[in-house]
Amino acid sequence: MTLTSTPNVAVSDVELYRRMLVIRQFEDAIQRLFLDGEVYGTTHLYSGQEAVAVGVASCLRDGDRVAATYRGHGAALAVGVSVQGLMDEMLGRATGVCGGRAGSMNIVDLEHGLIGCFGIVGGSIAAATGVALAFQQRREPSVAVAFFGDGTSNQGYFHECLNLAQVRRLPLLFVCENNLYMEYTATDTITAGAILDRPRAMGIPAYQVDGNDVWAVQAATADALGRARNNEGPTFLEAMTYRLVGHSRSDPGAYRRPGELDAWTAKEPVRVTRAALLKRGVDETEITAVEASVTQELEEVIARALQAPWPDPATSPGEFANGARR
Amino acid sequence: MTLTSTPNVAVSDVELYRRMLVIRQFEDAIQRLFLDGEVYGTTHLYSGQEAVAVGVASCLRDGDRVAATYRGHGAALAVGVSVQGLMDEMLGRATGVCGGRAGSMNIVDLEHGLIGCFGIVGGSIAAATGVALAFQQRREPSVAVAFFGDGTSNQGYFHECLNLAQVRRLPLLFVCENNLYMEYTATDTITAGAILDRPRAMGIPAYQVDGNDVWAVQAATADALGRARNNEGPTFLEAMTYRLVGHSRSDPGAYRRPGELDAWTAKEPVRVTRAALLKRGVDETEITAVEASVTQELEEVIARALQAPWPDPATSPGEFANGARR
Amino acid sequence: MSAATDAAVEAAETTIELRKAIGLALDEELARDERVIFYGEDVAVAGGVFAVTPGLSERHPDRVFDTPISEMAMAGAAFGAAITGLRPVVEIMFGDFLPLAMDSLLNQATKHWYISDGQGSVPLVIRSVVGGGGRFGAIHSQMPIAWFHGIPGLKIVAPSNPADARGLLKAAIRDDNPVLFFEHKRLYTLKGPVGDGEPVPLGSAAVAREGGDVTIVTAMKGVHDALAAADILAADGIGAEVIDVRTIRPLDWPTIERSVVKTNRLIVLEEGPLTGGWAGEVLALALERSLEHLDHGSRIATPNTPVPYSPPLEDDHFPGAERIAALIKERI
Amino acid sequence: MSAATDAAVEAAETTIELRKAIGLALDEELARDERVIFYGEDVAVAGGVFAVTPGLSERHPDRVFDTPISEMAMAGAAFGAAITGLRPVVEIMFGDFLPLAMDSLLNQATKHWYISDGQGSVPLVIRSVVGGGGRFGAIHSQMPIAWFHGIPGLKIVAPSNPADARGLLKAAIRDDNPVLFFEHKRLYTLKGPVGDGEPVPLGSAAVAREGGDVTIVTAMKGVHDALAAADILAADGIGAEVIDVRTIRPLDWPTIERSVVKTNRLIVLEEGPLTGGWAGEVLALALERSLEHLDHGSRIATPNTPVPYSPPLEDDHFPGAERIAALIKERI
Ligand SMILES: Cc1ncc(C[n+]2csc(CCOP(=O)(O)OP(=O)(O)O)c2C)c(N)n1
Ligand SMILES: Cc1ncc(C[n+]2csc(CCOP(=O)(O)OP(=O)(O)O)c2C)c(N)n1
Ligand SMILES: [Mg+2]
Ligand SMILES: [Mg+2]
Repeated sequence: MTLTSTPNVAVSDVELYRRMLVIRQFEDAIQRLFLDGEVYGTTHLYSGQEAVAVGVASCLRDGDRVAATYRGHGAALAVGVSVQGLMDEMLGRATGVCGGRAGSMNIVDLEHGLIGCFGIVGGSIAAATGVALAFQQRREPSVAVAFFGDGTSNQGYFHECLNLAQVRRLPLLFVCENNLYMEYTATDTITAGAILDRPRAMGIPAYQVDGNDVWAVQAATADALGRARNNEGPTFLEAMTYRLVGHSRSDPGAYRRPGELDAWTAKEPVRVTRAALLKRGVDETEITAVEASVTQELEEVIARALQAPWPDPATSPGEFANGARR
Repeated sequence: MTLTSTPNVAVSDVELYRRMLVIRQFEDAIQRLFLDGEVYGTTHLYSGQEAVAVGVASCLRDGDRVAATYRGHGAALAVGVSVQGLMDEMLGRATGVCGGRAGSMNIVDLEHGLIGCFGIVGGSIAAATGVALAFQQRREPSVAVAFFGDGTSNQGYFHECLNLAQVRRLPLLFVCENNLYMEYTATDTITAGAILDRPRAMGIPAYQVDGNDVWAVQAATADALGRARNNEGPTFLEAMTYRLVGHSRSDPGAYRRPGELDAWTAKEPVRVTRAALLKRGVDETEITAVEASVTQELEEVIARALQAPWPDPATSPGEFANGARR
Repeated sequence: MSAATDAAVEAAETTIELRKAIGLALDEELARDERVIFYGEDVAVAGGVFAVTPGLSERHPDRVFDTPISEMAMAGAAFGAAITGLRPVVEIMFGDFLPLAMDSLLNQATKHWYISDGQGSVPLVIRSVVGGGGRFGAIHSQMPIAWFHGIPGLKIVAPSNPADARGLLKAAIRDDNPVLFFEHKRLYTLKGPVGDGEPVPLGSAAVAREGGDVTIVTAMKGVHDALAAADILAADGIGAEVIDVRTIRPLDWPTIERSVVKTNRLIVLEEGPLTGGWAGEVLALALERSLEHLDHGSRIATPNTPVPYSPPLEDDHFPGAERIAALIKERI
Repeated sequence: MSAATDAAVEAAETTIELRKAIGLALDEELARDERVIFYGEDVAVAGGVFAVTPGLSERHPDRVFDTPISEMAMAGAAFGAAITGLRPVVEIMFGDFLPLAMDSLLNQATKHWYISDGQGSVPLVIRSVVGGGGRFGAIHSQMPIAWFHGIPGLKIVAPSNPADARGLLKAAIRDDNPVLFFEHKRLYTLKGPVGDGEPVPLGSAAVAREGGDVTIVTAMKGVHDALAAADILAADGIGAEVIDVRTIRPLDWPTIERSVVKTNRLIVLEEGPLTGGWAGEVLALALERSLEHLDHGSRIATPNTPVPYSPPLEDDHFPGAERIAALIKERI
């Protein structure tokens, strides 16, 4: 059983949990590997927000496409990018999903519907808007999903694309992951009014969901995708969540309000989902078996990644495309 | 009595009318001169929207600053730019307010508080935001005014600057002149929701006014300026109006809905204001005297402009500034 | 020659305005390939503010549409649409507005092919009207080439006549890479043969006039100024060879080199501020690759200031044929 | 020399990291002139994502503040503030994001002086971190000089060491024109003398090393690579003169020319894609003005592709001292 096997079909509760756990453990591994000098530059981890990507992706079908951000490992794994391919990419290896050319902030995996992890705040929104335009033009019942953060709601792309999407009734789902901060600044201190009122001012159906509740995210997403496939236009979800780790590897973390991290740790999605599974009657041995298998999978993935070959500069795709290379 | 004499003090009703008339006749003259080959390139006339600029400007004080658009003759004249200087600029003469270097779309007259007529849609908003920032930083009780059109509400600057202005409670007045069209496209066909709901989503006080009623504009402006001077932050006015002429000189005009032009012509501000003056008991002879004097002023202005010297390329201010030249 | 070929040749020689040639190329590509879409501000119902695209939205109602004033979204959406199987053509009305569309071109469209390690290409075209001489003032008269010239993965097309405009636009639309397609406002009403309608390969220069004494490399309106200057020079017995680069990037260096080897003197005529323009790139290549053949190399460009409005100022800003000829005589 | 002067000289030789030198210059200018304000994303409370500006908001609480992620508004507002009596310094975090701030720089800030016919100047500075080698991938490793190089009225500053960074930033803040101030991420922790704190005039190059056989013109991190390459060349008996241009625009051509007249061989080393970069401008000037002195002129730059992430790919992308030395030996 791999993460990639079932993103587009009905997903069991345990499988949702497993996917969240893969992301969490992946991010923990990246953090370690970064400190070991095996991952380079900078990384923006998704730890704490897993329920959003997993909940959204669990509703997607083949043909749907996702635009994620520099904080994109979660979305990538959730849509089915190979754990090995992503890990190899983080380690800069030739076997990485982008041959080592992209790195953490720029992953693309078209085969799994991931059109990009956009390093420019707002870039994911614009790109997804164009994907939705293509779907609509081709009368294809697919949906584009744009992931982005709370801080992104103050940027030009956000405004222009929401308007364009609504005017043209594009099949588009805006997923605003509100983790309260843009980097080290509390978003409410630099944002006028409530984010949700912005799509609403344009007549876009807009809902807040508990972003740590994978089923809540799933339900809201299913609804929105139905509307989109039905030519009813875009939907905006604000998923309330929290980043348990630093914004990026150099984050001082001093900005967190007292008690905030503890409060959110208590309701962090992996823990919450595990508890819910037990409450829903899932046998704890099944859960621990899944946990053990994820841990083992990650260990194997890391071991293979560390042995994977480095890319050769001579394999550059070059400046200009001439059809798709692979 | 010139237009420039009183923009910053209480303005009589007749004077308001006179200013509107100056603008209308100025624009009519530009149209003629354009056809005569004396004005070049393109022009965007303000005919039909006069009550907005005149109403707003009648409330301004020395030190306040205005950012206008490529459709800027009205705002320029309303804040007190010399009719002669503006006309000379249109004719490309050395005696123009920018020495002939700017032309219709780019007028600057700092002495009269006009920081620019911005050729880029949204540019006026950003510039005025910075002016307001400077006023606030210097604890100066002045206000910045941004003029822009309905179509501009779909652009990135609009969104980013509204947010920044509200977050920092900048002394800023947004004047959205809603003339129903962005060039040849009806704005409601490419705009999601009502424009006013956008500032409101950010908590910015936002009001619609009859943009053809100079007193309504004046009242709303006075209110907004009071708030701004009182450190209460920005206000957004949507002034409903109509452009009686083409968007620019090459406008086919085919987009107007049937009967629309007639309906708006019936309530165009010069006509409406004249009728109101009579109703308010102003003697018609006083009005006709004003009309005659404006006509004569414009004739003299044009005659002088046509005799004014051409600029000499050797007088270029050059690439780089070193302090202000004049 | 068969009657059919005759007819084709005759058809190709029908004259047409450059703006009509562009409308024609768009129409042909929209008809040929249903992946092509075209959008912009006032391009559909109104047919474009320079009347370049009238009728297209009637003939291709689902694939030609008007947008809000949202240049960031328009360019960003073109990227998303291009990687999802369409071939979008976007009009950003004036080239002066292109900075608003630049981020997604620079950071998405031209990077996707490389950073995805060749997973997908990005076939999109952005068209804009550019250039001075129209009395439009500083913010509607610029030549944006310099701002985009240093972006790997971006092709830049700059036609000088109707047939090239048609053929180059078709090639641009069929190209698998992001392409900036510039249309000079002073050339829109220029008439010339409509051409055979075949795509003109991007990266192939044309020798617009042969001559043995000096090479003038230029593009767009510069070609016409250079040809007129060449006439003047010819009267003085100086043979000027005029090369129309047609695409700025990729640049057809071999055609330039052949000429420089022959004339030993290189003038690059650029509409745009002297410093940081594409003429500098041509001189740099000449220095790097043909130093031994060079007796002279220099640029004729516009001053390092904004474009002024007033006629005498604007006319002075842009060197015309006489000034160009005089400068060349002075220098070589 | 007096004791006071001694102390000043000693103080100037205190070493400091480049990022600290920038923070120091900002602090000094904020203290010196209350018209100076400084804003950006995470620059105030957090002190900047590269820890360049810690403490500034405590020391100048009213004039240093954090903004939303609104690059268009930040740059546009800087223009409005600059013409209303302030001297804003804005941090656009990564240079890669500068296209979002470009429109107002290009169409407002750099045009106002000229189109207003000299009514008012626009004293603003935009600071950004730039450059590769940090494993940040294609969208956080670019060198934006090429995108802005062709804009009249804009100054572009590119320091290579702490003292210059401090002096140039002070000059930039005191300058009456829009200035782009670039900080190389690989130089932030470089240590060097803090300097005397005097402004370094914009447009004056520095000869970083003297030599008689070849001139290497470069900037920023390139200076360090060139100096290391010069060491290697010296071992082979080749004397390389290294010129640190310090500002790309205006460019100090006389200093370059003096060197070229001496060495007859010119190499321009640019971090940034070969095509359309500022190195081309330097070669063009050399060809136009010093052809008779030139035995060789060429560029060493980075490939025409995005910057890759993986260490072996990124290391290959940027030529180091050895490769630079080898290329120079090969070419001259
Ligand atoms: C246009 C742009 N400006 C600034 C940045 C630097 N930056 C990277 S992430 C980030 C914060 C984004 O905040 P938010 O949208 O809330 O997303 P989060 O990181 O919290 O997931 C910033 C400012 C950027 N990448 N792009
Ligand atoms: C960024 C930008 N995009 C497009 C244009 C071209 N343009 C000039 S005016 C205009 C319409 C603006 O409409 P609106 O805001 O309603 O103002 P109005 O002209 O009606 O006063 C457009 C699209 C421009 N000047 N700037
Ligand atoms: Mg956030
Ligand atoms: Mg309008």
